[in-house]
Formats: sequence, structure tokens, C-alpha cells
Amino acid sequence: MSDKITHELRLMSGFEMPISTLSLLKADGSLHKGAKAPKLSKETALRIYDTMLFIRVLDERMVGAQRQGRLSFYMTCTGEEAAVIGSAAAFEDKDMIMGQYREHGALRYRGFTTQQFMHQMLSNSKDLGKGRQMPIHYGSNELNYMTISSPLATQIPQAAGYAYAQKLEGNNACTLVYFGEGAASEGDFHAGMNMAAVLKCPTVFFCRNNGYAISTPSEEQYAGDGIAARGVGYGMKTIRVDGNDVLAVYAACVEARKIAVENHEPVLVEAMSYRLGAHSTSDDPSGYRSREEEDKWRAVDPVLRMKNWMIAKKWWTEAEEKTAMENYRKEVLDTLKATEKVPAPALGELITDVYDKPDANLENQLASLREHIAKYPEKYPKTAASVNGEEH
Amino acid sequence: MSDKITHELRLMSGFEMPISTLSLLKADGSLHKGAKAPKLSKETALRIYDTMLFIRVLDERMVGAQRQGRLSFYMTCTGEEAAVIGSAAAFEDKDMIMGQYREHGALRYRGFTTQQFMHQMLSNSKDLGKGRQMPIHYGSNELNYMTISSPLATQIPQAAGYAYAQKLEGNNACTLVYFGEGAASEGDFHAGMNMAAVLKCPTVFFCRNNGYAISTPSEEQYAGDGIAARGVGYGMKTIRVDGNDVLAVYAACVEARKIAVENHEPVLVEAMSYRLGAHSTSDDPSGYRSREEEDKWRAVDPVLRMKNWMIAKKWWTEAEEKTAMENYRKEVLDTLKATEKVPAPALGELITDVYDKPDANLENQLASLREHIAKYPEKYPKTAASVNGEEH
Amino acid sequence: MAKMNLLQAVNNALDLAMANDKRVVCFGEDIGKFGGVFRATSNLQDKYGRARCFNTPLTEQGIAGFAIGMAAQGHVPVAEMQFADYIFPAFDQIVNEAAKFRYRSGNQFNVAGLTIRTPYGGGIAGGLYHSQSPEAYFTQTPGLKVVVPSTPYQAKGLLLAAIRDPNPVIFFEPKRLYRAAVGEVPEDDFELPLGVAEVVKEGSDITLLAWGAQMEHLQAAAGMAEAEGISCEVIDLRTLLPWDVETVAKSVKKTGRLLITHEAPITGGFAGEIAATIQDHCFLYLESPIARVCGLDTPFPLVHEKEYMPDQYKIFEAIKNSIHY
Amino acid sequence: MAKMNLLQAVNNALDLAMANDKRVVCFGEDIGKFGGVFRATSNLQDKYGRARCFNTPLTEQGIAGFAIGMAAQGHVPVAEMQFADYIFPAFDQIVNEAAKFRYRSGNQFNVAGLTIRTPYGGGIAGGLYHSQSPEAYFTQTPGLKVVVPSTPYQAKGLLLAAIRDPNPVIFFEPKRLYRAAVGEVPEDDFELPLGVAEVVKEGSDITLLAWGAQMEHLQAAAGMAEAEGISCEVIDLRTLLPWDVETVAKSVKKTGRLLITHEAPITGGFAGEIAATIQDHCFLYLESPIARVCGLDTPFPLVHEKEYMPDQYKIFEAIKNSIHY
Ligand SMILES: Cc1ncc(C[n+]2csc(CCOP(=O)(O)OP(=O)(O)O)c2C)c(N)n1
Ligand SMILES: Cc1ncc(C[n+]2csc(CCOP(=O)(O)OP(=O)(O)O)c2C)c(N)n1
Ligand SMILES: [Mg+2]
Ligand SMILES: [Mg+2]
Repeated sequence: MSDKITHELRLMSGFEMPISTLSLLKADGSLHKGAKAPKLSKETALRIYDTMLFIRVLDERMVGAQRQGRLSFYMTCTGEEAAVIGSAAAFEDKDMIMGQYREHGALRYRGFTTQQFMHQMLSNSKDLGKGRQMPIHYGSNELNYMTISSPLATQIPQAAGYAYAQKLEGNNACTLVYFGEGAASEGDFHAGMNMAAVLKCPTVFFCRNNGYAISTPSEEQYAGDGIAARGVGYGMKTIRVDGNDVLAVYAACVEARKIAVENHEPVLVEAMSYRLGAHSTSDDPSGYRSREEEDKWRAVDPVLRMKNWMIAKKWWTEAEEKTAMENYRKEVLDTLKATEKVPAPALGELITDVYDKPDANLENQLASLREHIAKYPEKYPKTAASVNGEEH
Repeated sequence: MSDKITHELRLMSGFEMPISTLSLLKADGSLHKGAKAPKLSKETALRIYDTMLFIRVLDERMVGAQRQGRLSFYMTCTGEEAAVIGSAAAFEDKDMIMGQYREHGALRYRGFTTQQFMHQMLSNSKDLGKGRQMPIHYGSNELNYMTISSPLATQIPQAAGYAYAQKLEGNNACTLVYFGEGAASEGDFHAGMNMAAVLKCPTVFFCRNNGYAISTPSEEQYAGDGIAARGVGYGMKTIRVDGNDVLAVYAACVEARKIAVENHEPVLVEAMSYRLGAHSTSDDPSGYRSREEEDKWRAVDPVLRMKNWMIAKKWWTEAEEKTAMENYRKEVLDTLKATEKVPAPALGELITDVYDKPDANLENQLASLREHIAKYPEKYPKTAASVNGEEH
Repeated sequence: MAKMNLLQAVNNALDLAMANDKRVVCFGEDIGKFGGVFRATSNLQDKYGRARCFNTPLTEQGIAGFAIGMAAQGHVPVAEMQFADYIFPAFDQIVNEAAKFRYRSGNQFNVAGLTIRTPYGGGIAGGLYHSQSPEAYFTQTPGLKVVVPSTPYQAKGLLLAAIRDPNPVIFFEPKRLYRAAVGEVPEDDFELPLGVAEVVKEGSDITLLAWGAQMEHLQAAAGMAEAEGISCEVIDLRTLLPWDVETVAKSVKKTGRLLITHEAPITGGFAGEIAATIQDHCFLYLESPIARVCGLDTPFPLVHEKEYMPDQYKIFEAIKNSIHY
Repeated sequence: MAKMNLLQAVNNALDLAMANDKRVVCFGEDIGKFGGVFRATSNLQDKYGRARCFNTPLTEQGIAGFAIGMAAQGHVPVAEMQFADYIFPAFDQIVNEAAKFRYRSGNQFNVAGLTIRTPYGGGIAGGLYHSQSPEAYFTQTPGLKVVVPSTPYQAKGLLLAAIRDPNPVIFFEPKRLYRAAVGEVPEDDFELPLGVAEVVKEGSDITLLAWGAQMEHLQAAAGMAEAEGISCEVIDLRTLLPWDVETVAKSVKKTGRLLITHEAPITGGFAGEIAATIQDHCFLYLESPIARVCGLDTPFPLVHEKEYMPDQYKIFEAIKNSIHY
């Protein structure tokens, strides 16, 4: 608390100065006057942009596959690629990433293969998650990318704890945690932010403010100056960035990571963007927002903006773009097709990983189930074969 | 969100200007230079001050009674009387009050009798709460004072909902909800504040920031600029006051109530004060804070400060003070003594109010219990008599 | 009478409740303009205005707390939890606050008007977090009522009763049946009593008991058993708390056998409570152990959903085991 | 061996765990400098520093989430919930997150190191919110282990085992016994196995089963029964999830009778699960219905605490009823 005393009764009704938004890149790919581009090597820029293109293609093709019934569910990152990939690029591999669900761009940036994506989405025996969760709930221990969990905001206090443990470990790593402006209404958000601030956890909280939580617009989500205003309230260093401006996102995150790791304290980054697609393949946004609004945001497409910058820098050409897109389209579709043939996880996986080892109760339940399936093999086509001898 | 754009990377690390604290009254009872006293009638001032004295006496005597084993538990308001009573006085009887537990001053201000306090604390058959909760968990439908519930912060979103319903009812009433700076770390705080701001609930959120949550000092509770900074983050009109300054508290709350009722929107008031006593009779603060710190705050005692002001205004005299204290001491002790003879609630009350009416299952459980007690009357001295015929 | 699916029956009940009592207010995540992710609240905002049907911020603990506050004031909130899997952040508000509100205050205050609706259950390829059946987490809580309809008819009659019941009610809607279950439902206002089980079919060899979506599997299994000459008495529990011990005990005294099925994991599920109570009430009548056909003791697995579910074949086998014990 | 009360045994276990493994970290409300409201963490901050033993802000959901994150990283958090009555805000983090962490990730990640300690139970004039026994809310949750010690010896041995068990454990401490229970405890490091019940006393007429603070009432009742010539086999369950079906079933097959007691309300309590399982395993051996002597189906009432509690007299009466069935 400050020692500032007043004798005049006045209620505060907002910030003395509203929180400003960092913006470096114009829509045409040139820098704003006075803006300073962050240090970003050609190699990193290409890797970011390449990831953007891959994610665009993946999203487009998977939505199609879902419509064809080849996939039960999908969620796109469309419109938020700069926020997600630009941020991930500012971190080191040893840093843990905890996502909400719309951040597969960060996972790709770290090296998750097209094949790995497909295994997860098709819930097969090669899915690292053993087919237990819905499509898009990726996770990879090797890549320090925590498995996605559907309950919203639970990862936020977890990220504080994870980072605190990293600090104890003393290996100069931090945790990057993503969440939406909707999830930021959950009690877990408050708990996690406040604990991180008080306990000085090297966590970078990255809010993707994309204007909607399913059908709920941000005006029905909060009444204050976005999520950034809360960071300030927690006594946390905070910055708001144009989420469609990859340079602004990257620059802010480089700085945020530095503060987190060097000062052992959390930082909040709020990236202002827009969810260009539906919430998920189960959703139809025409029921709650206008085409015009969408078009307004389509005009400030983050991928296009980066492309313009890359072309201006002569790091990229239209021809390269065309080839890349074609290759990715083919790769995604070929991989999908091939992966459809991979069998489901064995029945035994139903009871593993509940505990470190199945206890007697679970073993008994599995044994009864095997017997039952052997009696009704046609009713359990996914596992009947494995019960009938192919598996021990 | 603002449209303010910047091209220069800068993290916010606190408010551009820290939140100031409203202070009107000096320790000697005179006004600060430039301070404007609120309109406060002699009658109201006397009622506030009288309530303060009663609460001082009640707290002192009940702590004593607890030490003598006449009471199982107690919590004092000592040091926070101006915050609690000064705020309650700014509201109307039709406004709902939802307390945390340390606000019996507000209940007294509304007219809860000494006898009613005793019935509750002795868990007897005349306790409005039927003896079910620990001492100090008061509640009165008649006085629009919601029964206290031990789980912290649960009342905060409830207060948002209660006030929303008042708004729908259209009767120009609002809800005043109290909580500590510790409770403000709970997820329910975040949920309630944000919902009230978005849904425009006429709720006045009153934070008693008394420096401690049991043994935890506020530096280990939050890292930001207190609780007020959060209100601003929720887009809520917010004011911080010197909680030991009854005029500042009263003035801020008059204004807060006006805004809540007229604009249908929530207001946050943060009152900076200090818990002069132990957390409760189960606590011993010497294990976690210094005598010097306590003394520093004892020097700015809110009751004394109001007394000085009252005497300066010629609304009060030392002689009146002496009589009032003596009367209250006698009243409290006499009432305690007399109330110790009131019997416990009848056994049947064990199963009422679980539902609107006991169901068959509960009736059966009670019947078995009666039979059992009749077999072992000496083991259940509180209820054996009522089972043996005195009750149906 | 009109043909409705279960979702329409819910929507119709909400519509009638709001029309007949202006204190009834609906809210939850996405339930306003959009009408909810399942569309249970379609058109209600248009009809009754934003003040009485609105989106909330995304916070289940807030929604529950807010609803409790409204109910304490005398309004009749019908709050939606988008999925039963997401009811847990509201757990404290529900079990520590709503359930104990009347008791702790000595009836000075109550949350009579409170109803929390939430879609539950598996069979929709939802995996761990869009499939749970958490009813047993609530049946340990005196002060709550827990209701689960199994048909559109029940959905309407029980939901109207729940909204008007002077106690807090958790109303679990079987989402697998939202569109799949279609049936005749009276167009007028009507209520089905809470706390009363329904004997769906009389029989003499074994009593079969379930609730909600599981009734479908149970009835299919009963059909298989009847084809083999086993006479099944089928009971739909409808209300889990407080539950209708009398109807179940009476049936078991007649048939001498009981099978209970639910989707939730067997250990700690509500079938345990029923079995414990019935073995006590009907000890001398039981001819075989009370059978429980339930989910496995694992989280709900996406890919092995079929294997996990207590389906008609598992129930049928358990019926035969019980008969031939 | 040393004489310790239950609180000292807990403190001693934490001390040893922290001394032997620097990844062990203790935190919770008021547990730092102050050593916790019951003083279970006394001196640990002095000994191991603020980084490894610290106060948290007042948020149970945050504490649980933070602990899960630390455990996911490979640390060994031992988080305290100040009272079991206040564990509910953490319910989502515990049942949706901790319990499912390993499963949902296909064992990519786990929270092996996680332990949550919390004092539970009545008998201390705590009323509704300082008396609850919420163990059954957790026993419906595959992935968790639930442990309840009844003596200082068990408290130390089981807590050390819980901290080191590679699964998340909820450790309920019987607060009524914190100072009241005193016994001999080895000073060295030792563990008691999780998942294994303890046959405290052999007998032939009836099996009596409980856990935690309720063991005291149970043993007193057994004493009363023995005095009337009833031979009691007394079992302390110790771990509720996963529980030791084999030991209990074996005993019931021998005695033909079972009585279970817990403080929590009877409906939905864990005795129901045990009764349901045992009537299945021991159907042909049972000579009377499995008896449950439990709390009433009400919130925990302050003034009628004595009447509410399943005490030795109620248990003794139920033993006689079972024997003379
Ligand atoms: C605890 C919880 N409540 C509700 C849901 C259902 N749900 C899934 S996504 C979503 C909206 C999230 O919005 P936001 O956080 O803004 O992320 P975005 O989808 O915009 O990326 C909701 C309500 C959930 N998954 N978890
Ligand atoms: C949910 C919950 N967690 C923990 C507690 C135990 N507890 C009771 S009072 C208290 C401290 C509250 O501090 P604060 O909110 O600052 O209020 P103060 O006592 O200072 O008035 C704690 C931790 C509780 N009652 N409820
Ligand atoms: Mg969003
Ligand atoms: Mg405080």
C-alpha cells in the first residue's frame, strides 16, 4: 500500500491512464513510426512463419476432416497464430508450456510432428495420450508441453507451482502458461496470479484475449480494462500487446521471459486478438456475431502481416509460399489417411495410469471385462480382436 | 479496452499513481486541513459511538468468559470498530448485510439485543440459529443480517446475486458485504467481484484490510496495491479509506451506497485498519507479530479518535462515557449469567431445517435416536430430559 | 400432448416456469442470446429479456454463489453448469453453502428457489471431461435434492417440480438423450413428485434399478432377459436424494433380487448406498447378492468408451448371474 | 521409540521427509512461521527455510493447483488444508486434475509427489464447519489414494508412505486425537503400507470396521461387547482408496457379521461402498445384515454433537442387534 493520503472523497473509476497496447508492425508489414523491431534472426523468423503456415493448413484440413466424419472434434487457432507462435518462439526448450487448448502452434514450434498430431486426433495406439482424451488434447513430455486438460483455468495455479519448483531447481527455466480472456474469469485465475506474485514464481502468464468465450463476448465477460488491468492489481509486471503483431508479441515475450528468469517474478502479457473461426467444430458463430465484425478482423490477419514483413525483408517470396502450402496440404492429408489405419490402443490400457500400477481391484475389473468381450466380440469391435488372443 | 497504442515496449509495474487513502479525522479528533466532514447528525453519531462502546465491552467480557470456560469460542472486532460500524451506519435497514464474522458491530447497530447475542453464543433454545453453529455466527432475518458462515469468501458472489435480485425487485435496496483482505485471496472473491461488475449489481464490497489473516501478514497475502487496486481492475468504482477514521468510512459508504442504488453498479471500499486483538480466542499473536507493531496501531485507536471528535463537538462527555461503560459491563455480565440457565434446543431440532420438512429417512433416524437416548439417558445429558416425556 | 425430445422438454419447462413466475431467472455460460451450447435455453432471452435470462462470466463457483444469493433474496434462479464435468469449481458453494443454508441459520434464511441444471453422462465421445456422471458426489450431502430424469416426459415434470421445490435441487440432464429421446409430453404445466421412484414395469424374478440415461440400457437388458423367460421388475429411481427406499425395498421383497446400474465408477457410486440400505431392509428376502453393473474405476476413457460403459450386454449377463446364483 | 501425540507424530514425519529429500516442500495457510493453526508444521520453516516451508495466500483452490504444478515438475509438495471443511474450494483441482493427471496424459506427466494433509472430524465443539468428515467425497475418484490414520504410530508411518507414494494422496488427520492420542512411535524413519488394513484384534462373532478417530469409539464398544461375551474382530481400514477388500472379506467369512462405523452422514458415506462390496463377496456367509453406525443425515450440529456422533453406546447396541438378529 502507498502512503498517499487524500482528504478529498473521490472514487477511482478506471486507470488514471488506460493501459496502452504495444504495436510495432503495420498491416502492410512495415514498422510503425518510432517502433523498434526486436532482435529476430532470419532463421527464427522463418521458423515462426513456417509454423504459422503449417497451423493454417492443419486447421483448414482438420475442420474439413471433421465435417467428413473422419474426426470427432476440432478447434482452430485461426487469427491467433502470431500471438501463440510469436510467444512460444521467445522461450527456450527447457521452459515448460502449459496451454489451454488453442495453442497447437506452440507445440508445433517445439517440433511436434504431423504424425504425432494425427495419432492424437485419431485416438490410436500411438497417441502419446493413449487415446483417452478428445482430439486436440495434445501433450509431450519430451517437448516440455503439458498435456491439455479441458477444465478451464486449472493450469493457471499449476503454472505458478511448476515455476516455483523450477526456481527451487535453480536451472533458469520458467513456465509459459496460456489462457483465454474467458478462462480468466475462473477463480483459479485469481488464485494462480496472486500466488505467483506473492511467491515470486517465474511464470509468464499469457492471455489470449480473442474477444469471445464460445458465444460470450468480452463485454459480458469483464467490465474493466481487460485482463492487463488485473495484472497490475496483483502487483505483477504487465504488458498489453497487439496479438496480431508477431513482432510486438515476440518482443514482449523476450522481455517477459527475461524478467521471469532473472528476477524470479511473474509477468502478465495480454495479447489482443480475435478468434476468426468458430469456437470449435461443434459451434456456429453466426448465432451470436456478425459477418462484418469478422471481416474487420480478417483485414488485420496476423499471418498476412508477418508475410508482408518477411517479403519486405526479402526473407520470403510468393513462390516459396505456394510451395510450402502445397507441401503442407499434401503432408497433412497423406498423414491423416495413413494414420486412419493405425489400430486403437489395446484394451489393457483402459486401466493403466489410473495409478502408477493397476491395483487388484482394477485388474479384476479388466479380467471380467475381457471375459465379457470374449462373449460378445461383435459388440466391441475396437477391442474384440485384442481380447481374442492377439493380446496376452 | 482503450484504444491507446504505444510503439515503445514498457511493462507497467504498478499504478501510474498509487491509490490514495481518504482520511478526514486526525487522532486528536480534529479534521485534517482541507477535509470536509460528511453530513452526520448528532443522533447518528451518538448511535455509532454507543455501538462502538457496546462492542468494546462485549468483546472484552466475552474474551474473559471464554477464558473462564463459559463460552467455547469468541472473536473480537477490536481496532476495527470504526470500519464496521461507520460503514453499517451509512446504509438503510432494508439493505442486506452479509458479514464475514468480525462485524457484530454492524448487527448491533441494526438493533440486535444483548440477549440475542448471548442466546447465540450459548447455543441455546432461543438462539435464532438453533444452536447449530459456533459462537459469533449470528444472523437475523428481521434485521436483514445474513447468518454468518465460516467458509471464507463464499458470501462475496452471494452478495452479487442477492443485490441483483434486489435490483430486479426494484426496491432501491442494496447489499453490503464485508470480507477480510485474507478472504480476498479466495477464488470466490474474484468470481463475485467480476460478476457484480459485469452484471451491474448494487453491491457495496467492503474490505476490512486489517493486516493479518490469522498469522499471515498482508505482505504474504498479496503483492499489489492492496485490494483496492483489484477493484479498479474489475472496472468497479473504488475507494480506499483510513479504516480507523469513522468519518472517512461513513462518508465513503454514503457515497458508495448512493452509487450502488442509483446507478445499479457495485462499489469497492477498502478500509485500512488493524486487528488489535488475537485472531480468535484460539489464537496467540505473540507467535507471529511484535508488541511494538500492535502499540503503533493502538495509538490510532478508532474509538478514541471518534470520542475526541464527539467531545470536541460537545456531543459527548467523559462522564457519559463512564456511565455508558459501566452500564454495558453490567448488562453484558448480567445477561450472560441469566442466559446460562436457558436450556439447549430440543432434540427434535437436530433434524429440522435440513429440508423445508424432515423426510421419512430423517424421521426414522430421529426415532431411533430417541429410543437410544432413552436407554442411555446419562450419556446425553443435554437431551435426555426432553426425550423422557418432556417432549412429545 | 406433443412430441418433444428431451431438450425441448427442458426448454419448455423453463419457458413455463418463467412465464408463470417472474421471480424465475435463468443464467449460465452462453445461455443468453446463443441459448446454451446444447440450446436448452433457446429463445428465452428474446422472450423474457436480458435481465431474466443472461450469460454470466465464465466461473462456475461464481454462478453457484450468485444463484445462492438470488435464492436467499427470494428469487428462483435456475443456473446452468455447461457440463456436469465442470460443476466441481462450484462444489464448495453447493455442498458447504446451498445445502447448509437453511440448517445453519435455524431457518432464518433459505435458498428454497435454487435449481442447478447440468448435462451429464457418456456415450457422446466426450472423453474424460465431457462424460462424467458425478451424482454420487452430491448424494453425500444432506440438504440437497438430486434429480435425474430419463425421458422427455420426466424431464419436464421433474424440472418444473425441482424449480418449485422449496429446497436446493441439482438437476442432472442425460445429454446423450437430449435429442435421442423423443416422447409424448403434455403441453400444459405439470409436475412429477420428487423423492418418488417409478415402477416402469412389474415383474417377479429380479428388480432392476437405474436412473437417467442408464434406463435405456436397463430396459434393453430387461428385454433380453424376458426373452429368456426371466421376469424383470424395472424401477426408475428419478430422485437420488432423498431416495425412495420404500418402493425399492417393496419390490426386492417381492423379487428377492436386485441389480443396480450407473455409469459412474462403481467404487463410491450411488449403487453402493442403495445396496447397503437394501441388504439391511431385505436381508431375509435376498436370494442372491445385490449386483452392481457400473463404470470401471478409471477416469472416463474416450477410445474405450464402449468397453467402459455398463451397457445392456453387461447388464444382461449380470441378470443371468443373479438368477443362477 | 518415543512417546508422541498424533500431532507430534505428524510433525516428526514431515521433518524426516524434508530432511531426507530436499524436493519435499510444505505449504498452506499459516503453516510457516506460526507452524499451522494446530502446530503440525512447527519449526519446519526455521529448520528448512522459507523456500521449503511457507505460508500461502488464503486460497484452497490455489494451494491445490500450486501443489499439483510442483508435483508435475517432480517436486514433492505436502500441502495443508487448514480444515477438511475447507477442502471443497480445491475439489476441482483434486478430482478433475490431480486424480486424472497421469491417466489423461497417457503417463506423459504425473503428480506422483503430491500429498494433501487435512484435519477432519468432530468432537471438538466445532459445529458445521470445523467437524466434517468428507472422505467419501474423494473415494468416488479413481486415481486418488485416501488415507486416515488412527494413532500416532500410524500417523507417522502412513504419512511417510503417503509422501513417498507415487500417486496423489489425501491424508485425513483425526484432529480430535491430535493431542488426545499419545503412543509409542519409532524415532527412525519407517513406513506403513498403503492399501492394507490392520486387524487390531481377532475375534469370532462379528467383524467391526472403522478408521481414524472412530477407532476409539469402536474399540470402546468392542470392550463393552466382549464383557457380554461377544467376541469381536476389530479392523482398522487405514486406507480407504484403494481399500483392502481381501482382509475385510476374509474376516467376515469367518465371523459372519460386519459392522461399519464412520462420523460422516450415513447416506452416501463410505460404509455404503464397503457394505455393498462385502454383501457381494460374503453373501453366503452373512448371518445378519451388515450394520452401519454413522452420523445422521444432517449437517454437523454444534449443540447436538453428542447426539449426532456414532459413539460407543450406539455401536454397542448395534453389535447386540446384529448378534441377536
Ligand atoms: C471449468 C470449465 N467450464 C466450462 C468449460 C466449457 N468451455 C470450453 S471452452 C469455453 C470458452 C473459453 O473461452 P476463452 O477462455 O476465452 O478461450 P477461447 O476459446 O476464446 O480461446 C468454455 C465455456 C470448460 N471447458 N471448463
Ligand atoms: C475457506 C476457508 N479457508 C480457511 C478458513 C480458516 N480461517 C478462518 S479465518 C481465517 C483468516 C481470515 O483472514 P481475513 O479474511 O483477513 O479476516 P480477518 O480475520 O483478518 O478479519 C482463516 C484462514 C476458513 N474459515 N474458510
Ligand atoms: Mg476467448
Ligand atoms: Mg485480515
